Amino acid sequence: MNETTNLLIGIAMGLNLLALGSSRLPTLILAMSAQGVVLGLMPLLIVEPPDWRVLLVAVATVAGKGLVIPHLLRRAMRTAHIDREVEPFIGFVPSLLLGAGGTIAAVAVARTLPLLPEHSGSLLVPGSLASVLTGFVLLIGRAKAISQVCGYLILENGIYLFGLLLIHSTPLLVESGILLDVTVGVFIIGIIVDRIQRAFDSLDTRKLTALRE
Amino acid sequence: MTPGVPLLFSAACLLGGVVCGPRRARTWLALTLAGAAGALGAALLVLGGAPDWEWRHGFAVGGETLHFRLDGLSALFLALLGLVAGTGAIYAQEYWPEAHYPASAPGGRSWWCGLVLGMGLVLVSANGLHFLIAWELFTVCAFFLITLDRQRREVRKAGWLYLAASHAGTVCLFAFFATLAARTGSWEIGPLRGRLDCAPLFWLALAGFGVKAGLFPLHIWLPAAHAGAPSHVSAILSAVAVKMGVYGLIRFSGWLPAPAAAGWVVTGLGAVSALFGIAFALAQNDLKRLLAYCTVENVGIILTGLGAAMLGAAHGDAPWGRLALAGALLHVWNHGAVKALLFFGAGSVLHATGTREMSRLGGLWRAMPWTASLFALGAVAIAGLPPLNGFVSEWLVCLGLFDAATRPGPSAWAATPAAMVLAVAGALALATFAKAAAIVFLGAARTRSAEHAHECGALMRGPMLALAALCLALGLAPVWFWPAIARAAGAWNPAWAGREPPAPLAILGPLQGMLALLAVAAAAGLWWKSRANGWRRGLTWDCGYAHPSARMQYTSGSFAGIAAGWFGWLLRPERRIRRPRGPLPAAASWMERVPETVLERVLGPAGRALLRLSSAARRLQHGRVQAYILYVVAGLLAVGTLVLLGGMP
Amino acid sequence: MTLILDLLPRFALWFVLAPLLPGIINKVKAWVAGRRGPPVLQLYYDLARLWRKGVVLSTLASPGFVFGPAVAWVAVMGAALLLPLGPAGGAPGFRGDMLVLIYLLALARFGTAWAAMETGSAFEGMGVAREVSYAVLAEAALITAMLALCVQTGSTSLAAMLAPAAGADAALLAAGLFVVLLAENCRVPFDDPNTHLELTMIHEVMVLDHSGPPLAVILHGASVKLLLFALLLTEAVLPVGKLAPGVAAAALAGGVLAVTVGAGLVESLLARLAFRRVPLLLTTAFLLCLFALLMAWKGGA
Amino acid sequence: MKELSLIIVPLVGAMLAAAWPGNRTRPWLLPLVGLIHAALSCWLLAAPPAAPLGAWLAFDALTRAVLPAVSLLFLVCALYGVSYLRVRGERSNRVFVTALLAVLGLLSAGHQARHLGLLWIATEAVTLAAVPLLHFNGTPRAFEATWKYLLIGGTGIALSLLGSFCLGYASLHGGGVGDLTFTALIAQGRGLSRPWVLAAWVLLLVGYGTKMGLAPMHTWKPDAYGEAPGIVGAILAGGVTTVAFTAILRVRAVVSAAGEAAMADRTLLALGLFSMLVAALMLLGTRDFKRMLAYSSVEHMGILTIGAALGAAGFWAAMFHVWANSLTKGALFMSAGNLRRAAGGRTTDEVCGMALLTPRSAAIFVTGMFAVTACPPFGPFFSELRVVRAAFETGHGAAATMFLTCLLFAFFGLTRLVFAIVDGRPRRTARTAGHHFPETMGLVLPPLALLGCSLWLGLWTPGVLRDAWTAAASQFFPVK
Repeated sequence: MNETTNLLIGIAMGLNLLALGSSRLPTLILAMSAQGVVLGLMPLLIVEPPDWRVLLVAVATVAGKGLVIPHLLRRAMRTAHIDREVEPFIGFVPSLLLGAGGTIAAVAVARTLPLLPEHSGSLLVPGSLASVLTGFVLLIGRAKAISQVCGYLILENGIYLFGLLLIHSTPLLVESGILLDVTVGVFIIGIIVDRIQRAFDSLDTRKLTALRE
Repeated sequence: MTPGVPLLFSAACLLGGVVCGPRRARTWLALTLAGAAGALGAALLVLGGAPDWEWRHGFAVGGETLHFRLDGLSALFLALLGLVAGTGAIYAQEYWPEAHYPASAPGGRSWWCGLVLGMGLVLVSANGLHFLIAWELFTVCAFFLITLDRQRREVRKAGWLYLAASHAGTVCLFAFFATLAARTGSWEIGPLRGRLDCAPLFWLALAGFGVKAGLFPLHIWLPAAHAGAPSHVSAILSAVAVKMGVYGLIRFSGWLPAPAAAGWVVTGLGAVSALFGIAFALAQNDLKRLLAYCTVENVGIILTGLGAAMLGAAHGDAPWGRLALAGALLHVWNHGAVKALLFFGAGSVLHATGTREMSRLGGLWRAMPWTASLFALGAVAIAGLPPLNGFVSEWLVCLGLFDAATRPGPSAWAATPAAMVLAVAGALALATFAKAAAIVFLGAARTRSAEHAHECGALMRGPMLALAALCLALGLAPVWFWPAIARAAGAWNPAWAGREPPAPLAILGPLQGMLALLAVAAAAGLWWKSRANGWRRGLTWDCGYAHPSARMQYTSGSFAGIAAGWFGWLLRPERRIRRPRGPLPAAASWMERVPETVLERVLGPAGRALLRLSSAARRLQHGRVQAYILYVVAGLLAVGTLVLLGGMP
Repeated sequence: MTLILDLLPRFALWFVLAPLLPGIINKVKAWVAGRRGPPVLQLYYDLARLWRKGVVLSTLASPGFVFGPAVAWVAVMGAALLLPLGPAGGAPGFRGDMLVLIYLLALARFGTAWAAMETGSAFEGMGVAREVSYAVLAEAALITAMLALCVQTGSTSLAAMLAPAAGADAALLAAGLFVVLLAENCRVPFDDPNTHLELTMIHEVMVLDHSGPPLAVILHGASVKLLLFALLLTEAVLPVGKLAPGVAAAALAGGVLAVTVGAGLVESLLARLAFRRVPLLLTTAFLLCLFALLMAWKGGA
Repeated sequence: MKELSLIIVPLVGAMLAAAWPGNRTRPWLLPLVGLIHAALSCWLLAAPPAAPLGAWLAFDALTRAVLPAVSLLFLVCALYGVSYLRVRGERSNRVFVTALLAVLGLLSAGHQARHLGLLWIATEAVTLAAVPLLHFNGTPRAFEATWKYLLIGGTGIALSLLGSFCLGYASLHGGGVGDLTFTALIAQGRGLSRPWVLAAWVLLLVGYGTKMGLAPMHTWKPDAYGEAPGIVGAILAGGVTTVAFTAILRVRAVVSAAGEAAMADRTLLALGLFSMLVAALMLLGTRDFKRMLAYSSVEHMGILTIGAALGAAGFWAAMFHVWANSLTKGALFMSAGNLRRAAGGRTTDEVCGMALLTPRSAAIFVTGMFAVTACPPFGPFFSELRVVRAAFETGHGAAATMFLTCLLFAFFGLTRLVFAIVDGRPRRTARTAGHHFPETMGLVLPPLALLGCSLWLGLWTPGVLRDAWTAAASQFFPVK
């Protein structure tokens, strides 16, 4: 199964680069949600045969990350009448370079980490690290609130990917709790984004610097 | 009677004073006086020969059971505390009455009791934790007393400076007591002369207590606080609160083994304080600032004595060390009494004229004969002139130093320069107080407010008279007070216990008495003779000036000019001069301000550098969330690096 | 009682002999200048006349104007009585009496300063400022000299300190003490007792407004102080304590006379220093005494 | 059962509040629930239940040592909240009360969680539940603060999730089953895979450190505390941060069992000292008295962290400091809230003379300031002194020196700012605002009560608390 999962992880890493390189917000959202869907399917491949709890997790993830959250974000984007990241703090080319470099570094670092034999050939760890890194680059480098939310979600995706290492041992309660928290968190972020849009009439975080020393 | 009874009574009265202070002025006065009398009584019991009072109780405060101890040394300071607390309370009735200060007088009464209580507890605490509690209690009470007149900006600034400096000292004491506790395994404090590993802690104590004691260059808070505080507060600050720092130094230099260099350093710091303190005092124009700097000088004298005593103790308990220690201890009393008297006098002047600037005063003796003569007495005493008390203690200290200088050995190398410095400081003190007393009280009034001054009332005069009487007694009959001093010296170093006074002190007393008697007789005789010869009043001749005006008089700045010029490198006076120019010159002026050099030239720039650093750090908090997340990542990397580096053996 | 019986004659001696010294100085100056000069006993006449005269008091002055000189005189006399008169020894004679002596001189300074400040006159203020300021340096030199003597003899009592002659450092000590004598007694080159330019005076300008008995007391006190310093210098240098009483008395008298004449000669040959040079000279005196101290130390060690 | 009630009662209360119709009566649910919670936790404090070893939720020694402080703080805050919400009658308090009660329940869950995943869930849930509290004022500034809180807090919490996974993997790799209960992890001890333990420690420390507000992850704090109502600040600073702190302590126990105690202590010490340094520098210059409290909180989190790095004595002192800091800081936040509303401003440029305008709140504020800067005889003095002593005992003289220096600088900053606000003459605009905002008993007594508690805690620390702290210390530092 390693080949299939690795393929999927490879796609997710590619999506990372797409998210980093695109100036259009719809593309960013698409990349994020597609990554969410891809990762959501992964447990089905890893656990064989997929039992009901894995199925539940997969469905919830795909629904949450693939449908609900992108929908929320698209709505916010439409009300704010923006579809572009105009002046990012880290430009698109440097972002891409950072992302690519980060991915290579992730692969390199993952080699040095001691892994169980069944994980040794897998791209799980480098993929996870690459996503986390991409998430950070987006969080740090983008000015629009929506881009940052996407960045945060990609970061979460990376962690989710890492969590798959433990899928056999993590109890359902914990897993679903984590999932619920993430969903509620993103939901609340969505609400706040909406409020910010109404209060500031913009989603540009450059305007959110009234609180400073 | 055990000293515990009056002490407990005193504590109860003072607590009552704290509670009823804001509402009932008369009850408060009665309680404070009773409390002060109780403290004084307990102290005199111990000093008079009762055994040390030690009291433990299982009741725990802050996790430590109560443990109090009143030995000779703490009793010495406690007596001074009782004296000044009582006289100051009476003085405040007239000086800071409710009628004039409705906002601050009620609070001031409570803080006063709190201050006295705090200092009393410092003196009797035998537990480091409780010592610190009491220390901070009195520090905070003193802060609120200094800022009683908090509507004035300068007072607020002075108060903050005091608080900040005190806290810096307290932080050193935190370290001191915590290390002591860490090394001994208990918060209890007591004689630990055998614990040689505790010797380096003395440096922490020196820094911590030195701030409170106003040791140069840690004295930065002292002038502004003393000048800005109401005069009764200045009096207790200078006479007692500053002495708490001295108490701490004496106490822990006696209980802990001192490092080898400690005696040298304390002597040196004391001498430096004495010299520089009085140099600053001489250059002041503000009467209360002058007195404050003079406090630095006197603390310097005390510490010179203490340093010599430490040297003596380190060199086989040499007898000259005992002399110097006795002088230092006696000087604690002498300076306390005299400085309280002088601050009361300065307060009386301030009360009558509304200004502390000497260049706006003059000729006050006519309106305020009591204040003038009592201040003059205080001036003679503080300048260390015979036959008053200041001389006795300075003489003892100097005698100790001279004795040390005449013995061959390394301590002579410390004692000789110290003796010379003390002599110079004495001469400067004479100049300072000749100036202070003369510019304020003699000659002609320089301003209208000085012209229309009035004498203070009985409630202010009474405390001054009492203190002046004490100064006389201490000066004329030092032998009476010797047992107390001997007791305290014995508490410091058991090898120096013993009640018999040193031989020369027995002679000095009658000598001083005779001198006083003769001086009075000669003064009376000359007065009588002049009157008998017939006198007439005329304008000051002044080599024939027809219209001497008050503005032609020598001012405090011109008086101090010569000697202050020698210390110009230290004092760095700021002058704004408009010289007369041309044949028909416009108005000319000369303004001079003597800044607090250490504060304004050293700590000021350091503080500004710190603030620049702070504003640089604050710029990092600029409101962009992206950067904040970068900080998180940076934190992650930093912790990771730390872990990786630590992982490598 | 014996103490008083001992003190009284010494007091009389000081009281009577002291005014002689200024007269001698003036005579020396006159001789050097080729004049006849005032009689040696001139000061006695002046004192007697002043004592009988009335007093003019400034309207600003308080009783301290009269008390100050009296206290100063008592202090100087007290200091003088502490000084052993060679064979007669020091009457009270106790450890640390040399400090009392120094502080009594300080008290005297305070008394005269106080009285001068009473008048509110700028001139007198100027004089007091100079007096108390230069005293700082003079006192440093004096205490160093005392330290040198103490170290040399291992004692802090005047009687013991002054009995033997100073050792190798005698010359240094004598020079230092001589400068201090000139400064403390306001002689040339520090001050010019004969000048009439108020701006350049120290001691004389302080007593401008005094008259009658108070002025007499001040002048007498000044002469006692001069004698005191002359005697101190002599005793520090000569081993008067070790001589037979008669010889010692003669040595003392001779020494004092020599010092006085020396002062007179200095006064004739030198001009008054500019005020800004005064500290320099006093510092030199201090250094002389300091070297004496160092030599005493070396001798001791 | 009582342990679970600590979690269930507030959550039920929250649901009740969500459904409660009356805007005026709803706030009374706060003290009601608070009282029940406080009673329960005090009961449990006095009579600790047996903590089953493998349980996911247990009232163990650490919970016993810390949770009652949160409970007490919440009770007093709730009482204050009733008066506060009456003043703010113009806004609906449905969400506010619900969220506040939910925070309490989730906090209790977080404190009792003995499973890494559960702990993470509870912490994240607390973070999310606090969001409506932060933007209660509804101003743009409040939304901005909430945004930063969410984003930075979210990042931190994500890191801690990653850390939790790493620890799980450490167990797997070491041959375990990946059981994330602390008992199991500690039992596995040196069997845990070392590189993964180290990675987990870094991530968890930074992650929970963000929640706790350690520098340089503290940046959300001044914004959030500055914009939230005083009572929310008090609960965030005194309650939420303690959950993160206990989480770090529990993880440290695992790391220590894995044989990396020295490394963990070194990082804790470094992070704590850095936090103190940053806080001190910030305090020296800040002009906003509500942000000042946030920086002071950063400083005290640093103190806790340092205490945790100094062995059993330091741990004991840290437990003490949790209590002392929570209670004292609570009083400061509430009185600062009063001052803020009476003055109509928050920086020294706008506010002065508060001693004349709102004398009681100003007095409490000044006293609290002295208390929080370690002036005796209040609680923080004793706890901080014990930290210093522990540092000297364990040979960390340099750290103690830096600790004291930072305390001193912080004191300079705090006193300067506080007295600038309290002294002087009030501005005219502020004077009129003051008339609209009288100091009622309900707004003055709660902070006063907290100060009283702080005093009482310092002077006469109850024996049961000492026992609880000692028990917690011996749980983490078994006597050899």
